[in-house]
Amino acid sequence: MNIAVVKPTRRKLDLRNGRVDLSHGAGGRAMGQLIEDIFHTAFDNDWLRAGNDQSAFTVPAGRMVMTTDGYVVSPLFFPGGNIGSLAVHGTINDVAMSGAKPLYLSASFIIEEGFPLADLAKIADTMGAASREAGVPIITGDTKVVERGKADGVFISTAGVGILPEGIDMRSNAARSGDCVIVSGSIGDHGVAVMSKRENLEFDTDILSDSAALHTLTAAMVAVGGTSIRLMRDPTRGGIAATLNEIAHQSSVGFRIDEEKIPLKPEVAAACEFLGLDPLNVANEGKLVAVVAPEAADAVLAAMLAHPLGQEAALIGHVVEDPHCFVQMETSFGGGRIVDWLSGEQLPRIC
Amino acid sequence: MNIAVVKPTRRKLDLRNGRVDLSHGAGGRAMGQLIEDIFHTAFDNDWLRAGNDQSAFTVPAGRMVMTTDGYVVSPLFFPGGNIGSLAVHGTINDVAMSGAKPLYLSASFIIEEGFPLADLAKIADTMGAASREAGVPIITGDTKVVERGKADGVFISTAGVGILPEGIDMRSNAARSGDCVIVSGSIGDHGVAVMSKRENLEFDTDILSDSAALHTLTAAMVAVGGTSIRLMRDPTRGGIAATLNEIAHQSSVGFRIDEEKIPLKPEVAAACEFLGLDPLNVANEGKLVAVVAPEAADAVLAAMLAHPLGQEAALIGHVVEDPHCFVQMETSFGGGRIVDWLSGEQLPRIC
Amino acid sequence: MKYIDEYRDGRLAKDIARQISEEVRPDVNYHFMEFCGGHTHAISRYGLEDLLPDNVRMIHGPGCPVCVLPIGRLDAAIALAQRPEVTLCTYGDLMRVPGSNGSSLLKAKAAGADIRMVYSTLDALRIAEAEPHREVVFFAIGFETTTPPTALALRAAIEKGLENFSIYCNHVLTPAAIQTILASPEVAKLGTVKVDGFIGPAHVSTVIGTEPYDEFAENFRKPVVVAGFEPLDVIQAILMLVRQINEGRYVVENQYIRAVKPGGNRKAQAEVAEFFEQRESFEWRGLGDVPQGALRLREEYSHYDAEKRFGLVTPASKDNPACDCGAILRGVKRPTDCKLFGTACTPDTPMGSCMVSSEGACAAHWTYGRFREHAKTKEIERSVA
Amino acid sequence: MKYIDEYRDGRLAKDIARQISEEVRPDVNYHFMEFCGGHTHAISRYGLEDLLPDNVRMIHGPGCPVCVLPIGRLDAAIALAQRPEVTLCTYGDLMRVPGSNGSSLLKAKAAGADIRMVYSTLDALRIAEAEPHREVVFFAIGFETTTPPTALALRAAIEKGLENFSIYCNHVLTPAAIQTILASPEVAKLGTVKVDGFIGPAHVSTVIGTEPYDEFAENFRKPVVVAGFEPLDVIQAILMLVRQINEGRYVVENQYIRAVKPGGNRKAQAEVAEFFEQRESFEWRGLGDVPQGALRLREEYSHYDAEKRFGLVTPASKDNPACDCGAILRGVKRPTDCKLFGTACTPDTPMGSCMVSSEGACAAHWTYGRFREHAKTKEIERSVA
Amino acid sequence: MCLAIPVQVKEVLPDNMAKVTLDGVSKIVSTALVDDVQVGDYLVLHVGYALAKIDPEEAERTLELIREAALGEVA
Amino acid sequence: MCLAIPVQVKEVLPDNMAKVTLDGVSKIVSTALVDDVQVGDYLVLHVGYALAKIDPEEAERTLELIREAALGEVA
Ligand code: SF4
Ligand code: SF4
Ligand SMILES: [Mg+2]
Ligand SMILES: [Mg+2]
Ligand SMILES: [Mg+2]
Ligand SMILES: [Mg+2]
Ligand SMILES: [Mg+2]
Ligand SMILES: [Mg+2]
Ligand SMILES: [Mg+2]
Ligand SMILES: [Mg+2]
Ligand SMILES: [Mg+2]
Ligand SMILES: [Mg+2]
Repeated sequence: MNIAVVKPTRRKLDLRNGRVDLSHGAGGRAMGQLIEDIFHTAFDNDWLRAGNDQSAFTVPAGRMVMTTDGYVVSPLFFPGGNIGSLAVHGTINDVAMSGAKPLYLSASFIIEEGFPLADLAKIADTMGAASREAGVPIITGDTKVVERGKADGVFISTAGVGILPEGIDMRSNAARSGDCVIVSGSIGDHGVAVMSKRENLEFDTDILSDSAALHTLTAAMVAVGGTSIRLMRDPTRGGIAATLNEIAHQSSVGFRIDEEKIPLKPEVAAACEFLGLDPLNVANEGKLVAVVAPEAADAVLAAMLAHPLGQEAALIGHVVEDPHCFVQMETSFGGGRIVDWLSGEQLPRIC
Repeated sequence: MNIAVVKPTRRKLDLRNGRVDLSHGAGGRAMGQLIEDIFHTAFDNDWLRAGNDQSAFTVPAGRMVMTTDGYVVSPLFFPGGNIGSLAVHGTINDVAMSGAKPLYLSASFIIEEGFPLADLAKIADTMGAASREAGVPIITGDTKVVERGKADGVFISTAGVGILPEGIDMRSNAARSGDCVIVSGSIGDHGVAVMSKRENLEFDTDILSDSAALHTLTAAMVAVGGTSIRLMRDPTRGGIAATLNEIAHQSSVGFRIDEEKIPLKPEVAAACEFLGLDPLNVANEGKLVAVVAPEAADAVLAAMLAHPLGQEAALIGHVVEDPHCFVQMETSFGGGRIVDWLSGEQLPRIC
Repeated sequence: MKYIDEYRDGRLAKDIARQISEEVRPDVNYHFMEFCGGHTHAISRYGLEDLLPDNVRMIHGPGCPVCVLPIGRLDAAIALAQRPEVTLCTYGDLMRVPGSNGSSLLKAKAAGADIRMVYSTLDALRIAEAEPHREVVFFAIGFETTTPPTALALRAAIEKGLENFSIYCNHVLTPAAIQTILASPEVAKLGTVKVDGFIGPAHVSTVIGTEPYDEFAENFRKPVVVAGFEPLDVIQAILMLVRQINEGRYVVENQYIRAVKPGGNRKAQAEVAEFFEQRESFEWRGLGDVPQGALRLREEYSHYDAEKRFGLVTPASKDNPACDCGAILRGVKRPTDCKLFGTACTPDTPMGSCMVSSEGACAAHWTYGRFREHAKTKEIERSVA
Repeated sequence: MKYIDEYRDGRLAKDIARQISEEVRPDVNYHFMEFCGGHTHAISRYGLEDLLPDNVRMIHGPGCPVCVLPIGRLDAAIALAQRPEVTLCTYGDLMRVPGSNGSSLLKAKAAGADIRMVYSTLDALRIAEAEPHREVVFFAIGFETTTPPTALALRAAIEKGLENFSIYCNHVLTPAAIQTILASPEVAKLGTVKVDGFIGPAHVSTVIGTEPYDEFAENFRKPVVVAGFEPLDVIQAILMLVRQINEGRYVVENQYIRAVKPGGNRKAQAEVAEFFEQRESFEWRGLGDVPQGALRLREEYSHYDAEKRFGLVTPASKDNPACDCGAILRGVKRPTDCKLFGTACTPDTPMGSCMVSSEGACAAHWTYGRFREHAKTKEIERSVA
Repeated sequence: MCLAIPVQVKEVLPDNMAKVTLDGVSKIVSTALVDDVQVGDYLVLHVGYALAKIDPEEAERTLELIREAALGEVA
Repeated sequence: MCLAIPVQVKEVLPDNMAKVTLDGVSKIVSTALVDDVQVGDYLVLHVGYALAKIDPEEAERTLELIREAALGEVA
């Protein structure tokens, strides 16, 4: 028996000039092709190719963590990365900040009608590369298309799961008076890199986003610091000012930090002067803040300095008792000041 | 020592007339308050209240599944539910379709500036109720706010994880000639309920969305069917037409189904006549399609009929050998026809 | 569903089919053209051809307004929508129709043109009222059924003083097209297309009535049966045509008498006459220029005529040379005769308009009927093996 | 950063502070008003008050354009932005300023008003060019520094023929305000506010020069030192003021000589004079009506004047009665004197404009300095215990 | 293009509008093209407008004819 | 409102614009309010416009005065 199976010719997506249209989100063949040609190609793993609505994996008994973040960065492409690298790194980092080893990611795309297929492919390729480099595959995903004017290019929500080493149980309320505060490198690079390309703000600088997956750094830290690491946090939105204030309130402590010890690139400082911003409020995507028991601080810092992503790590201050939960900073000028959450959105100041 | 701690008065969110503004997404105190007053209140669990960037849980050794979906339904509120119930049910269902027991959810919100706080609270409350009813807590989340005109009210991406019973390993390519096709209840209810409230289409009907978490139904099915259940799928976007075509292509088989056996509410049929749609293409959110080995079909169907969410379950057809992977249907008129994917978006036809 | 379900009874259909088989003369081939896409859709959707004896053949006519729209006019609509000040309102059916060079309204929308899908002319009016700064153009296409709603929208726009509303009129006229088909060389002289009788339009006839068909029946000596769009309506109409042929009659009969009156809907006719007049000639895809084949806005309503308001020029239609739509619309070819059918051309990647509209012959066959070839192939293979 | 870092050397600051401590007369209290919010910000940001001897007290002046904008004019701007045809362009600083009844531009934007934050008047122009169907209004506020950029934008709009661009002018004049303060009963007669000298504006002075201050120094016998906004600039200016007092001098000195010329920037002054003229009187929040306290567009440019173009009426300002901004802006009270400070009123939930702008006295103290009270409380508690 | 369905009038509304229904689904449509619309009437509905009334007697007669044809009776 | 920073001119552009820089960060700004702008000049930049030139000698002299003051010398 030799039945001629005539199958529709699979026309290739026009990755040069094509655009996402509503049919790409409608659950039909056009959507299947978009997912296959762009996402499966970029993420390249058997979980996705199996085409199930969920993916399975094996875990040992123990404690796991789960996290999610939505990515809505504008512009989508910026020096040092794009929304895709953020969506991978950011969620890996949120897993890693617990001390866990990130295992798998999911990715949900919400795409605006008209979005260039070339840009979508570029973003997906970046995600694939970031996920492979980190060894954390994207095993399940979803694609929605909304009408023009109902989104902003593309939004990505990733979720991540990881497994915790035995005994590790970091909590945001674990900081205690006397603990050391360590930052893993220079602050504000990401926010400045993004703002440099924002419409109406455009300025030129060589600063790149610091977007990076920090799980190998945290693994190295946990290896030497173990339970002496009280907690770790990646200072993203709101910068280290927001992170320290959050920890202060969650742990009911205060901080004393030293401006001079905080790693800061001159170009970032200069860009902040241009924009009237405080680098402490500016977002990072490849940095972490760790609160470490004093006896382990040197070892943890040494482990960080020995890691490529912690070469500029620095001990920037200490946890203090403070019923007001103030984050106080000794300025390089010599005076004291409070470091507060930013109020409202981070906007260039005129005043 | 008695230091007077003057703390800022916490002004309550104006849940009656307030709106989300850009400061609610900026990582400062306003965001913290939004998250606390709306999401923590609605989802009500200690994981969220701990305020970490990720949440931890304990699992036994074994196989797990992970899934994600983005929810962009319009309108956000519709008869029988809202985007929040969908975001909980839909992701629980994608976990459950593997035969797994859903454990935890994450939720990522992308909110348009100006969205009424009252609506956000209503959506969050619905999610909280749906998650509690299902016994699947939302343990971690994220909130982003984008400028007016850059989203459509609110988008929600949820991810879910679950554990697989030992030995269960359903795959989309597992359907074999001779298998039975079972649908868990009447089709098209969700899509019709949503379209009935869509601008320019408005029509009146008592049809409610079927939005429901199906994991107790799938558990009952797996309990009697075990590995005889080849695969399960929830026929959401594209309806059962899309689901059957996907399975046919993934398993390289064909289907023969019988139109008369497919449960369909008269109002749904009527609404489809109004709109020029085929109910087979219309979305469901609380139904499943199962492909079951013939020897177990009766037992599985009986288990479904005994479950509140499967009372109208029906065996609607069989898997057949077919190199063309056609889904063929015997119509109630008596003739044969193909059931195809819908091309383009599901729009009311004039022709 | 009253007036629907009773006309979808498969057993009755089989009985009538048996009756047809009994009544047809074995030595005669019966060729009937269903003019309307609505009938084409019903025939494919319910597999009516399977029920008919081999010597009764249905020929799909050009009765799908989406299919007969010349590419040049679609291109003009796309260009119009691309103007920054214009909001183009269109029925959803047109969104995916391929224009020149792979364009379509769907792609133009994705690329930024303000194109809104509407369900009714009322929606287009509502948009024009709500957005007074936009130039809202209604992309009016359709037969005599959709023209009265366009006329009413225009009346309402004038009454409301909506200066930002206009109409890109592509309304076409059924009788003119039937006339052209019957007078065409293929039918009249060459005999390459044999048409022994017509199934006349269902809903078009609710508006124009049955009288306009009398002339053709008389002049061309062809029976016409106006029929509803449900499968029993169609099969009964076929029986009625067979009987006329057998009896040597050629009159207009009305199977759809529950909704169609001989004179049609006078009120709707008056609305149309108020605002529209016949064009001397209009291109129908497949049929070429059809004398009196379409309507345009009357001179006094030029202000609302998008063609005049925006100085639209209709580019010459560059049909895709590999697409056989034209021949299919004339009944000269069947979908499966097209080399692209089912390979390069599917509803997901349509190369021609007949593959877009569910009333198009290619789409109807693909969507509902394509398993038949394969079934036949199988039988052939089997008989060969 | 050249011209920045060298003026932020904390050791030098301490040395100068020591010098101030040595030079002040123990029996004299020195009260200096820094007019400018830029100085207020520097004093709080760098904790300069900690360095000064107890008998040198800084009084925060009204030099923050956001803080002195009357609520009525903000309300008018919000109402303007709510018009469907209007796009209001504003510097980001104004977004969170509370208007009447809990309103703000941020909330109006969230509720649908088309409000765009701009970094420069050039951005507002660009919007007007790109969106010719919108009425683009630039919400112009600021002192003599921001006025020339507004003038240039207006010149460009006229040259480009941008008919859809206009300006809601709230530009105010520094010398008039200093005059009003010095002549106020609190300073001049009642003595409830003691002002022994002024730190004069940095960047305002780059435009207007130092000459306008000569009159005050002379008439009111108060020394004025124009100073840069870096901390060393400020502390040196304080030393210069102490020395003038000690020496019984009252002249205008220029600490910021690297950027400020006696005559200022003539070109900028000419641009302003071309398009703007003095208002007879203008309400400054806290100071009340200030004669010649602000600018408006000249008659011949009324077309570009949003107040005229949209017939704006400025509602009477309903200041929040619990908010002490007014008194603080006059130097009569300090932020911590306000009952709402740090409880109901914080930068997240500002009750008054002084809590919004980082140059506002309340915001500067909250953001940088509020640990000091608590530190003092602690010391008191300790000494009591 | 000529998709149209039979609906029943439930309520006659001002401005030549009517609420019509099909099996529990109702919608407001224009009846401006049809004269003398009464509650209970069946209409042919197309793109939001009623194009014609359905004559119940003729509908019954058509069904009769169909049944007769099925039985092999010639009308 | 009067936030302004010292920037150096890197390139003079047409239409009274210039590319200015501060420690590796550069931006295009208007110099329409300042006469005779040259590459190498330092400007006070405010809301996208240069308001004044910075006089390097005066800047140096100010620093001298500050240093003297710190040493307790009266100018
Ligand atoms: S199959 Fe496609 S290309 Fe061929 S005639 Fe039909 S529409 Fe045209
Ligand atoms: S603390 Fe707030 S309410 Fe009190 S004066 Fe300052 S701004 Fe006004
Ligand atoms: Mg997270
Ligand atoms: Mg994060
Ligand atoms: Mg999905
Ligand atoms: Mg984090
Ligand atoms: Mg999923
Ligand atoms: Mg799903
Ligand atoms: Mg987050
Ligand atoms: Mg699913
Ligand atoms: Mg347009
Ligand atoms: Mg507005």
